[in-house]
Amino acid sequence: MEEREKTKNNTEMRILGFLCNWCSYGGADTAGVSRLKQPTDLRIIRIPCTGRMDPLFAFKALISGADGVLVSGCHPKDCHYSVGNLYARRRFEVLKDFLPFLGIESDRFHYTWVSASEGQRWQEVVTEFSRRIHELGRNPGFDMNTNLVNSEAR
Amino acid sequence: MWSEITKKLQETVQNIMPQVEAVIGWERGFNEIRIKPVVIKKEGDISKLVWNPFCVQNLSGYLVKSPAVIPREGRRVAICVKGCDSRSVTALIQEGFLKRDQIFIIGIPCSGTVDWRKVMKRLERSSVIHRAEIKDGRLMVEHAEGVEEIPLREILLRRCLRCVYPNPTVSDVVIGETVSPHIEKEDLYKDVEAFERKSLDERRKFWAETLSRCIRCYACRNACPLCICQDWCIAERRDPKWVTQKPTLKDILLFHGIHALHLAGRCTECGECERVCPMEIPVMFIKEKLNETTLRLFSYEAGIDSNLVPPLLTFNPHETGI
Amino acid sequence: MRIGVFVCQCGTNIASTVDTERVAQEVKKLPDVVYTTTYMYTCSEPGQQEIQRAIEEHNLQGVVVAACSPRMHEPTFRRAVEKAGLNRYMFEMANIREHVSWVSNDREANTKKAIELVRMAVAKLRFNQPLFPSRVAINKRVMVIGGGVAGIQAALDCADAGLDVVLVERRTSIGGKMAQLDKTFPTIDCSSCILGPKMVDVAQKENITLHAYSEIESVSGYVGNFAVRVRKKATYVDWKACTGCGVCMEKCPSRKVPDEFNEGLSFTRAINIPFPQAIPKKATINRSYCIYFTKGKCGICAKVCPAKAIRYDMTDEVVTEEVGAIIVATGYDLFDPSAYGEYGAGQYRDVITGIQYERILSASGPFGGHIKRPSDGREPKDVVFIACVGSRDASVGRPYCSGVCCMYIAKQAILTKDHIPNSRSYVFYMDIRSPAKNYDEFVRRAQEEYGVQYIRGRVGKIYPRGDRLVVQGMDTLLGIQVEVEADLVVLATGIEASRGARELAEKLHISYDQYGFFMENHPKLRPVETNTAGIYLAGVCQGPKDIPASVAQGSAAAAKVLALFARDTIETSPQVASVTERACIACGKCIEVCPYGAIRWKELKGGVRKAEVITTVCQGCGLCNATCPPKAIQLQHATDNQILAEIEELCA
Amino acid sequence: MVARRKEKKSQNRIFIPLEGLNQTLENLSKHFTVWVPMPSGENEWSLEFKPLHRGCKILLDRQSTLPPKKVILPQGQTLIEYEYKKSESDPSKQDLVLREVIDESPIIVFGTRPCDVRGFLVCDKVFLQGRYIDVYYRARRLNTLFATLFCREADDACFCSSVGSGPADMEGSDIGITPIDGGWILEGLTDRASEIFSLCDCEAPDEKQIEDARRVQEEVRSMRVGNLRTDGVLEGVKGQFQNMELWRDIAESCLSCGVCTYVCPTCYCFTITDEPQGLRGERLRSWDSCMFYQYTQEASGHNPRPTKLERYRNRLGHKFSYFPLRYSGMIACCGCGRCIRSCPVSIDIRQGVERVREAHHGCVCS
Repeated sequence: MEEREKTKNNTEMRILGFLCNWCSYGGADTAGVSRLKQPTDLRIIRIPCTGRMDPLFAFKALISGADGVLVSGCHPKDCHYSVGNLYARRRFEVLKDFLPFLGIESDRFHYTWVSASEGQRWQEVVTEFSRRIHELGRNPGFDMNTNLVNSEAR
Repeated sequence: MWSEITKKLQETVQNIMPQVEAVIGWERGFNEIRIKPVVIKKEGDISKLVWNPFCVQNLSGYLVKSPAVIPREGRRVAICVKGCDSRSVTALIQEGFLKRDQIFIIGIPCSGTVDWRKVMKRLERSSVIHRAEIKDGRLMVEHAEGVEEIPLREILLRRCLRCVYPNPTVSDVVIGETVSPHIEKEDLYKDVEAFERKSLDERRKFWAETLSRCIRCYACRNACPLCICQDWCIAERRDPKWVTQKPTLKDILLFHGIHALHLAGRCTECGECERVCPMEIPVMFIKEKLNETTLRLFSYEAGIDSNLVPPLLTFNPHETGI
Repeated sequence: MRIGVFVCQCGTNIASTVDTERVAQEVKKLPDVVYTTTYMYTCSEPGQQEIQRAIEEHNLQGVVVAACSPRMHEPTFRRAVEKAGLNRYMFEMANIREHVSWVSNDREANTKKAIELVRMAVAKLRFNQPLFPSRVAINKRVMVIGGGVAGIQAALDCADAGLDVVLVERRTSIGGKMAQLDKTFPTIDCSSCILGPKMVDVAQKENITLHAYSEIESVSGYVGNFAVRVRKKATYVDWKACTGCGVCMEKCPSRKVPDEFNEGLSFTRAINIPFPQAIPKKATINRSYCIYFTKGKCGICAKVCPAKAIRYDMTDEVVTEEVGAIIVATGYDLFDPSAYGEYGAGQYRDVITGIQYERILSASGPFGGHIKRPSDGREPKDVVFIACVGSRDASVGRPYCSGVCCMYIAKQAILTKDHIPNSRSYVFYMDIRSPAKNYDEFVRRAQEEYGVQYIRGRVGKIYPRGDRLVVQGMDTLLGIQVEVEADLVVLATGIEASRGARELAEKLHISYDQYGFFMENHPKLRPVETNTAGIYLAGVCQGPKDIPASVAQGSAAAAKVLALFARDTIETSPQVASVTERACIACGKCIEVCPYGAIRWKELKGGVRKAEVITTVCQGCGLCNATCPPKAIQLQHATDNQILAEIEELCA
Repeated sequence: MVARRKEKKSQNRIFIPLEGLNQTLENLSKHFTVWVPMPSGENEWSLEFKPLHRGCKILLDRQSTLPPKKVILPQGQTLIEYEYKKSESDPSKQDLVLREVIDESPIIVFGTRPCDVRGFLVCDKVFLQGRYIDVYYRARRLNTLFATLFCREADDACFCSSVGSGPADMEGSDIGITPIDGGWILEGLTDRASEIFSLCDCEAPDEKQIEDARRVQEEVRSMRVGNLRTDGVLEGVKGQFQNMELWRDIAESCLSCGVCTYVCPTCYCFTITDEPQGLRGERLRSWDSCMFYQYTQEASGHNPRPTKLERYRNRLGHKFSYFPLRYSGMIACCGCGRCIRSCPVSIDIRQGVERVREAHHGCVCS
């Protein structure tokens, strides 16, 4: 947390991207190769498949101070592992529906499908998601690191 | 009324005893309003069995959690279930933890079980309870400081007040009359809906305050018949290290998130998690939300049809809007 | 762990928008990092040597390279660290080029982002474990899907090298689009004359099993060991008995069957052999036109067949072929020009497509090689060719160039002049694309020797005038409206992905682009490999190309298969799931979700069951890991601890 | 609240009127952290000790669900904070900087019951006696004062009188609280009390109030809470150690949760973990429970207490046999009954003890 330095304009958001190795990571590469300019807030974690993506990764990130979590994989029916993303989308949808119940904006979690050839689409996804997160502002989260038991100030 | 059912229950067990390894039921605990689970293995113990609205525990976990009673070849284990408990049994069958032909299900329609804390709250001062009796929908408690009469509805557990499956959904024998649910099915998630009408800030504040009481005793987890990780829950382990030991809200919330998301599409709303919480945290409410979600998205209710696969353990390529 | 971090400048690719020096200085402060440096081109030979030197000098146990995408150079650097004695999985990459320097010019933000990406890589690396591959035997049979020229070439090359080849063709004969062509550019040699011998070769090779009139049902397995279920569609003729004599076809009373091979310009019979050079040369009944099937009585073919080969009760048959590699060469289809209403395709009979014109030109075509108008059989005098019909036009969803139309228009214009010396040809074009050997010369010949008139501009409208057609367009060079009266208009319809390509890709677990062309692993360096090991591409299924390029790819794909099969076993990636047995609660959820059936029960003493991964079958998707509630099953190299470390580095 | 100021003089008794409780404790909270029993949540039955805040609801009418254990043994306690300092010139060299976290701030726990304080007397044996003194525990323990109620609120689960204590047991307490009509009499039991009283700004009780208090105390002293017999258990546990049938009978319905241990005033088991974050980190001591499988999981993979039966045996055995055998007969149970009351499946440790006794005496006879 202490190293969460901000850029000059103080506006960088903490956005995590979980991208499947086969499609979306390649799509992000394609966007790079094509020099398609994107906001700089996103940090990408490479996973083999969206099927690998336990919703708890996103959940943990969001309660640990991430302002947004973006998951992207192969288009449905085009999964490198054939069905990983079909399982994943159900789990993601449940998480998305669940977050607001705890008081976390649903939009802070977004999942989508971008193929390795869709550099431009990746640019659009990143731009739009970053814009939305900037609009939502910092994730107020919970007073996460409050030491509850030692707390004498309650 | 309860003594009649108890009597019938004992008779039934008497009859099936030769074919079963054991009978999992309830017996009187340290006072009249505290009942505890019992495993009957010999005929002489059958008289311990009771049934009344204090039989709060869902016993189905004992069928699968170690050291569980495993029937020998060709025999079965008998278990007493309320409506809600029967769904847990079905869910366990669904997920392959149980074989239907290895268990004998004694179903008991249930019109609600009592929250002992609500009873204690009605007493002037905590004191020794001499006698408790339920008659005409009212509980009469005779205790050291006097007598208290309370309408039953006022002391039922929250889970019971929103129960829509009061009658066992699966059973080999049913004891007692069919009862009608407290609420209509369409009202099942009205608490969830009401809560969701609050602002995000209010919701966040509610959970921050409520969950900050959690002492991480894991009773909610261990009482859940479908929390099958038992001793290997990732909330307790260091490898992989999901949760730290730090006494922070983040770690508490993460534990409850793990608990809830692992039960998404599997929870049968027996409410044990909430009932057993020593800190009175409405743990089930989190799962109610997830059940509302899975019902809406996948038209799925856990523990109803033993042939279905829980929605998050399968997929549908033709699903749209997801 | 002692970690070294190498920050690549990639010339100026990274260094121009990322302060690599600062990245190296900052990450030096991280736990376990004992050495950091920057380098101009880390992937270069001296760059790799620098890593190896540092590993030795600083006794490094793990290496992070912050450079380009791991999809680019991860294998390079893994080899490099391995040479210096490290396990290749004690290496991580931070992608600070494609994901950082190339997508933003904000040097400050980029530098910060690069630092954080390296921090995440270091955090992950601290949980890395040395991993070791296992080996699995290769089934040295290869399947080629698609019997066009690319597939034929691939099949023959593999067969020549001694491999068993299974060739699967959707139609009743191999040959593909090339078999329908009259001549080929730029040499004007006869298409079937050069393809025919190759087709015959296929039929004669004993080590080629041909499944014609067959489609892929499903594919399972993995590189070295695929099992492909092939649906052999019912032909209602026992091909083992059929001699291809053609008597049935002659006697068949159902004579109004549009001839698919002739692109609908003529009729064939309900039982037919598609063209004289067909391989296999066997008859097939077209059920929807057969009187026996439609009306319930006829049976003439059965009566006349000397070989008694007719089987009305035949049903589809599914056979399973086990192969070690698959070459996909499923070709293409042509754009449907009715999307351009103004051209009147389908409305005016004398507006035809390029491939129809090929059939008209062909001696085996509907008019015996005489150029006639489909409408009245009259020989045309003025022929207009329109280029880019369904190519380079985003408005019809085809922004790409089909690559061959400019050339085949030139060829067809030349042939027209050869057939009808007093004819005049006009070509409406946008640009002329003729970039291969002898191609531009060929187009010039059409213009200069054959007097084909090239008009640069789009056609706006075609409408009839008498029995002729008026082509109205713009000559953009002269800036004037032009109008050409034509007897015949040929639309150079573009190439599009083969119908069913997407479905096939899904069965094969390979990717396709937005137009349905299959994705190669790398557009330049791995043009015939897919992202799925053991599956290769050849020909137009990967993207528009001409015959020489398709043939070259056929051979290239064959070479890849031969390289794969040169060993008896292949290394399987150790990035597979692994079970911590004591934490396994035997819930079986991993077994239930595994797409590959790679997890099974293992019985321990006392009837205790645990999940067990069949490492050679596991493909490393990690679905089991995400599903396992106690996380007893962990995907190696993408374990919970590794991913959590990355998350925490950023969020804690 | 209290209108007239009294001249400062050493008092040994003060009277706090019903409506003056919050104010009095707020006065104290200027000098001490004052922990009081209050409801867990708005509408909850459960009470827990929390630091006093303005206007909080102090409830002395029933036992708290959680004992005040956490005042001295927090559920998670940072023992050491550490940081690695990397050398600027050679990043492979680093120094370790440690900071011990010892909390010596003064605390008053108001409204404890004899069983609550008894819990600390048990823990003291572990943390303050013998060769190793726990400095973290000691720092808090020595700086904490207890104001304890003469307890009249026993219920079915209580059995303090059976384990060497009782509802009027003031051992370990600094102040005795006697509830009387209209308020409470506070009585100094140690010399630290008068200092507290001087800060309270309260009046001394009148004669009638003193008499009332005397009567209440007498009544409480005469109460015997619980009738558990513990004779023979000391040896019985050892004798029945291998009798798994017995332990199955006792603990078959146990859920292996940690409620009993976490609500127990005498359960002091903890685990120590390092929680690193980059180059910094903390060494944390947190509650652990012998009812958890992971508690005895050994690195080798072996677990000496693989099922809930062995674990329950340990809990009962530790409290009624191993501990008293080690610490001159002191039973490591204060009889507060919390484990019984809060147990999700109503397991009654008294019944367990009874069964062990029966089995033991049965053994001896046969």
